Amino acid sequence: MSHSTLDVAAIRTQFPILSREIDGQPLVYLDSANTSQKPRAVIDAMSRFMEQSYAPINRSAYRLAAEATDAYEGARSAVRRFVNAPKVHELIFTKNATEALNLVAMCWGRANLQRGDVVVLTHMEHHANIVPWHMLVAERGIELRWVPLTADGQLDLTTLPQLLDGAKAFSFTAMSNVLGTITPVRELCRAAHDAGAIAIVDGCQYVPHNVTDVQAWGADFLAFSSHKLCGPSGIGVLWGREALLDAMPPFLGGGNMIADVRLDGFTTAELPAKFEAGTPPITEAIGLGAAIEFLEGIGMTEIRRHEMQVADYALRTLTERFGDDITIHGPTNVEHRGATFSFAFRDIHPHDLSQVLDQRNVCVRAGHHCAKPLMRVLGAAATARASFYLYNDESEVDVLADALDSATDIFGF
Amino acid sequence: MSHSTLDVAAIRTQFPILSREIDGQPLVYLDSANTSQKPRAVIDAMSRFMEQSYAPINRSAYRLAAEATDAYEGARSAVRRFVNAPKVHELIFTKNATEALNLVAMCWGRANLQRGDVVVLTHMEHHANIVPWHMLVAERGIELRWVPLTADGQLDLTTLPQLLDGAKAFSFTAMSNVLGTITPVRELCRAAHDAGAIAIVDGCQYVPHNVTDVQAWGADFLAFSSHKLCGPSGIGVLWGREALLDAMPPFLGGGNMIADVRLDGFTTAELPAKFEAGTPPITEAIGLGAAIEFLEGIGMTEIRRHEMQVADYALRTLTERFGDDITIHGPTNVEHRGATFSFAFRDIHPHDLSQVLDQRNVCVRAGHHCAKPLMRVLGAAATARASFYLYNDESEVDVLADALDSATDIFGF
Amino acid sequence: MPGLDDLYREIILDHYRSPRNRGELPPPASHAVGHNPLCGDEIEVYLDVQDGIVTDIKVGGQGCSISQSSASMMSQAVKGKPVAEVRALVHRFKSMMSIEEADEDAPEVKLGDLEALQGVVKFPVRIKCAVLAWNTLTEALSTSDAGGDTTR
Amino acid sequence: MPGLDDLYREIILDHYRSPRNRGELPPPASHAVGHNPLCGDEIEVYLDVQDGIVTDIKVGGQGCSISQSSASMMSQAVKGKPVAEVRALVHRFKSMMSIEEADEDAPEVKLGDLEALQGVVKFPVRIKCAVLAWNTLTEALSTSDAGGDTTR
Ligand SMILES: Cc1ncc(COP(=O)(O)O)c(C=O)c1O
Ligand SMILES: Cc1ncc(COP(=O)(O)O)c(C=O)c1O
Repeated sequence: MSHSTLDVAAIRTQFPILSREIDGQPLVYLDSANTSQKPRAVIDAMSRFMEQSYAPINRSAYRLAAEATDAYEGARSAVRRFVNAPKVHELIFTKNATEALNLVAMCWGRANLQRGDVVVLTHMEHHANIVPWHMLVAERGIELRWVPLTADGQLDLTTLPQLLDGAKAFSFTAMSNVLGTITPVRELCRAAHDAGAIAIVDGCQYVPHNVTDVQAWGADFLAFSSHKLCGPSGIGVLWGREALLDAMPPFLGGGNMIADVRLDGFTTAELPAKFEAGTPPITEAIGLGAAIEFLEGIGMTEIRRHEMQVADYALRTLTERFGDDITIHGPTNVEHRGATFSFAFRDIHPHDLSQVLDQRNVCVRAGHHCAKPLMRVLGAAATARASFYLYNDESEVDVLADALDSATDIFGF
Repeated sequence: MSHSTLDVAAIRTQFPILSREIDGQPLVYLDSANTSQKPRAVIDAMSRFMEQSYAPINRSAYRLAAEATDAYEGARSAVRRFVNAPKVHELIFTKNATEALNLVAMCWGRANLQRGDVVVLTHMEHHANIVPWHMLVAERGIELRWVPLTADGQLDLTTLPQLLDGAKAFSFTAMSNVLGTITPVRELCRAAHDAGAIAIVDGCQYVPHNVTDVQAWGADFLAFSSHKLCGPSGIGVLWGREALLDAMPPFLGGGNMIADVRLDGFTTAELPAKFEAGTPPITEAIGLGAAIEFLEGIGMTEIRRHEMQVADYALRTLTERFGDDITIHGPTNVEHRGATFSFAFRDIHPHDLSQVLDQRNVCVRAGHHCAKPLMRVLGAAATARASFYLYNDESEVDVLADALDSATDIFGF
Repeated sequence: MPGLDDLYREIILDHYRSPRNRGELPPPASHAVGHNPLCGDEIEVYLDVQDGIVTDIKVGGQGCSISQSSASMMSQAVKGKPVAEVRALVHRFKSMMSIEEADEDAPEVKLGDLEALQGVVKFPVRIKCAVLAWNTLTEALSTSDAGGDTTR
Repeated sequence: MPGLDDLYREIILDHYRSPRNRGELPPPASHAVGHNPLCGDEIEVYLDVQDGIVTDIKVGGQGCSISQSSASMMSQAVKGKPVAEVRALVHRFKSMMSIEEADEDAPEVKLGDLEALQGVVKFPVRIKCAVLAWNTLTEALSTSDAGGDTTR
C-alpha cells in the first residue's frame, strides 16, 4: 500500500472541535460514520453567508436575493461536479438522505410499482433504505427480496440473477455503515439493468470517502447526506436521472414546486424545483458547497488512500493485540472496505464498552446502527463501531486499543 | 397607540447583514415575510456548536453525544415554551413549515379522511396549505371548501357554520403572508370543534411576530418555520396534540423513527422520534433555540407593539403621499393586521417596481407570494410586498416612499 | 451597478405600452402557455403554421415590462418567417441573453428591435422575464404540425 | 467526571453475570416487550398477577450490564408484592433516577439492592438503560387483568 499523502495534523487544525479536550483528554472522535465533524471552512462559509448574503431563494428579484440564489445554485453545481451527474437540475436538495430515499420510494415507487411487483434490497441496508419499502409493502403489496451476505460480510451475488428476475428496482448501499463493506456498485447497476430494474444507490457512507461517478456506475438514483461529508446537518441530496424524475409525481406540496395553483388543482414546476417544496435549507446548501470544496481541495483519491492505510493499520493492530478476544465484522481486505469497523470485544456489551471508552474520550457508537436486520444476520443485538475519517490517524487506533484494554479491567470475568 | 418600546437602532446592530451596503447605500430589507435576517446570537450559537459540541443525536452514548443531544432537546423545550404547548414531545422538528403541513395532510389525512370527506381552507392560504390538500383530493377524493374574504381582506365568516358543516378539518393561516391579515384563531378553532372538525393553524407569519399560545387558541396542530423568526433555514416545527400524533401513521421511514425493524416489517418509536426520520437538522435546532431566546429577550408583546406602530405609520405615510396611486391590500386597522403590505402602485408592474426599488437597495418581493388563488381573488397576477420586522423602523417607510417616487419618473406614462 | 436606462430603453417601454399582435387565434392554431413561477408572469402564444411558415401569431398573458415587450417584439420578428428561421432566431436571442452558446457557424440572423433587450443581460434576474415568451414560442412550435420543420 | 466505579458496582456486575428470574411464563401470564432504540436493548417481562399480587415474574431479553442488572434486581424486588406496592416501587425507582418527581407523601418503599443503581444518575445517558425494565414492567402490569389494582 502506498504511503498516505494526507497531512493529518494539518487537517486536524482545520476542525476546531478536534482540539477540544474533555477532562483534560483530547477528543478521539471515531463516530464519523454516524456524523462527521465540520471544518472551519464550512462553519465560516455559513456564518459569512448569514452575516452578508442571506436572502430568499428563487422568489425575490432584488440583488441581495439574486446573490443568495446564485450561491445556492452554485452549491448545486458543486454537488453535480462532486458526483459527476450529467445535469445540474437532476440534483435535488432534501433534508437528509432518509428523505431522499423516501422520495424515491414514494414518488418513483407509487408511479411504477403495483401489487406483486418486486424490489430487491440487501441484508446490509440501513433502515432508511428498508422502512420506506416496508411502507410500500403495506400500502400496495409489493414484494421485497433480499440479497444475502457471505461469511466475511460482502454481498453474496450467487443468486443475484434469480433475485432480480422480474424485479422493478434494486436498491442497495455502496458501503455498509456497519460492516464497512464497499459493494461492487457498477456491477450491481449492470445486473439491475440487465433484469430491467432500476438501480438506486444509497451513497451515505461511500460518497464522503471515495471518488463518486454516477455515470461510470450507470446508476439511476443516488442518495447521500451532507452531515457525513464534513457539511452541515439539515441537508441531503438526491440525484436522479432526468427522465425518471420528470416522469415522477411530486413529493411534498407547497411553494416553489408549483407552476400554477388554482382552487381546483395545481401543476408542478420544472426540475429541480418540482421536488423542493417550501423554503429550502439555504445556508446549509452554502455549507455543503463549502464542504465539497474542502474535500476536493484535499482530494477524494487521497482521502480514500489514507483511509485504506488507517483501516489496514486498525485491522492489524486490533487482531495482533486482542486475537480471539475481538471479532471484527466485515471484509479483511481493505480494497473491499472502508475504515468503519463494527466489532465485538470479549463478552462486554457494546454499550458498556462505549461507556468505558468514553472515560478516555474515545467516541464510538454502540448499538444496532439503524441496521437491525443486519444485526440479526450477525447474530448480535448490538455492536461497537469505530469509524475513521480524513482527520483520524493511526495514533488514534492505538488509543482505541489502549482503551479496550482498560475495559478488560472492569469487566474481566 | 402606545409608543414603541423597542430600541431598533440597538437591535439593528445585532444583525450583521443590516450594516452591509450595496453600491454605497444601506440595506433596507423589507422582505422578512419571505425570510428573516439572522442576529449575531443565532449565527454564533451555530458556529459555537459546530466548533465545540457537534455530535450525533439520540444515537451514541459518549459524553459529547449526550451534550449534543441535550442541546438539541433543549431547543425543543424552548419551542414548547415559545408556543405554550402542553408537552415537549408534541413538538416535531421538520425541514420547514411546508413539510409540517404536508405531514399533517399525509399522516392525519390518510388516517382520517375518506372519499367525500370535507376539509375547509380559506382563500388567503399559502400554497403550502393548499397543495397538500389538493394531493389528497387527487388521491382519495376528499372535498375542499373555501372561506371567502371580505372587501378589506379579512375572512368572511358569515357562512362559516355552513362551510364547516360535516367537515373533518379546518386548516387556516393565523396571518396572511400577502394581506397581513391576522385571523381570529381562537374563534376559528372553536368553530371547527363545534362542527366536529380539527383545527390546523398555519403559524408561519403569526408566530414570529406575536405571542403564541396553542392552548389558549385550542388548536390541534400548528406549523411554522424557523427561518422567518430570526432562526436558521433548514428547520421547521410541527406541534400537534399528543393523542392525534399518537394515532397517526408515521411519515418518512428510516432511522430514529422505529422501535424495531425486521425483514418483514417495522414498528414505530414514541413521539417525537416517530416523526423525525433520519439525522435531524441538529445545528439548525440549536440555532432555532437561540433565535427563540433572542426574541423572548426582546419580548413578543413588545415586538407586536412595535410592528403595529410601524404598520400604522406605513399606512398613513403611503396613503398620504400617494393617495389613489397606491392600493394597499388588507385591513386598515392595525389591530387586525401585521406589518406586511401588498400593494399596487400606479400601473407599474410589481416586478418592475421591485427592480426600481432595488436601485435604492430597498428589498421587496414582487410576485404571487405563493398564494395564487388569493391573487385571483384580488384580481392581480402579482403584487409588490413590503414586510417589516423588529429590525425595521419608520425611517425605512420613508425610504420606501421616496423610492416609489423614483419609479414614477421612469414609468411615468 | 448598471443603470436602469440600460434596462428600460424607450423602445421596450413602447412595446410594453402598446403591445403588438395581442390576442388569440382559433384552433387549429397551436397554443402554449408559459409561466414564470418567480413573479407570476404568464405568456400565451397562438401560432398558425402553414407549409413551414409562421403565417400568424398572437400573444396573450400579462407580466412585467420586460416579459411583455419581449413577447411583443418577438411576435413582430417571427410573423411570416419560415419555421427554420424562427428557430434560428430563438437560438440567436437566447445566446444574446447568454443562456445558450452562440453558434459560430449559424447563418446571420437579424435581431432588429430585439437588440434593445441586450441590456437585460446586466440584470440576470430579469433574463427569465425576457426569455419567457421565447420558451413559450418553442413549445407552441413543437405542438404545431410543423411538417416543414427540418431544423431538428 | 464521576468514576466508573460509581456506575459498575459489584452487585450490579453480579446481577449482570447471574441474572435472577430469567425465563418465560406461559399464558395467561401478561407479557410486554420494551426496546431502547438508542442501543438496541430489549427487555421482556412476563407477569402472573393473582388477586392483586405479583405471584411470579420472569425476565428475558438482552442488553448492557445496566439494563440487565436493573431487570434482574427488579424481578427480585417485585416478586410476591401486591400490585399497588409494585407501582409505588416503580415510582420510587424512577424518582431515584430523577425522571419522576419524588412524592413526599408516598409511603416509604424500600429499594434494597436497587440502591446500587443510584450511581447511574451521574451518567444521564444510561438512565434509559436502567429504567427500561421498569417501563416494560408497567406495560405488563397494565395489560394484565390486575383487578386488584386500585392504585390508579
Ligand atoms: C448507509 C446509510 N444510509 C442512510 C443513512 C441515513 O442518513 P441520514 O440519517 O442522514 O438521513 C445513513 C446514516 O445514518 C447511512 O449510514
Ligand atoms: C403563510 C405561510 N405558510 C407557509 C409558508 C411556507 O413556509 P416554508 O417555506 O418555510 O416551508 C409560508 C412561507 O413561505 C407562509 O408565509
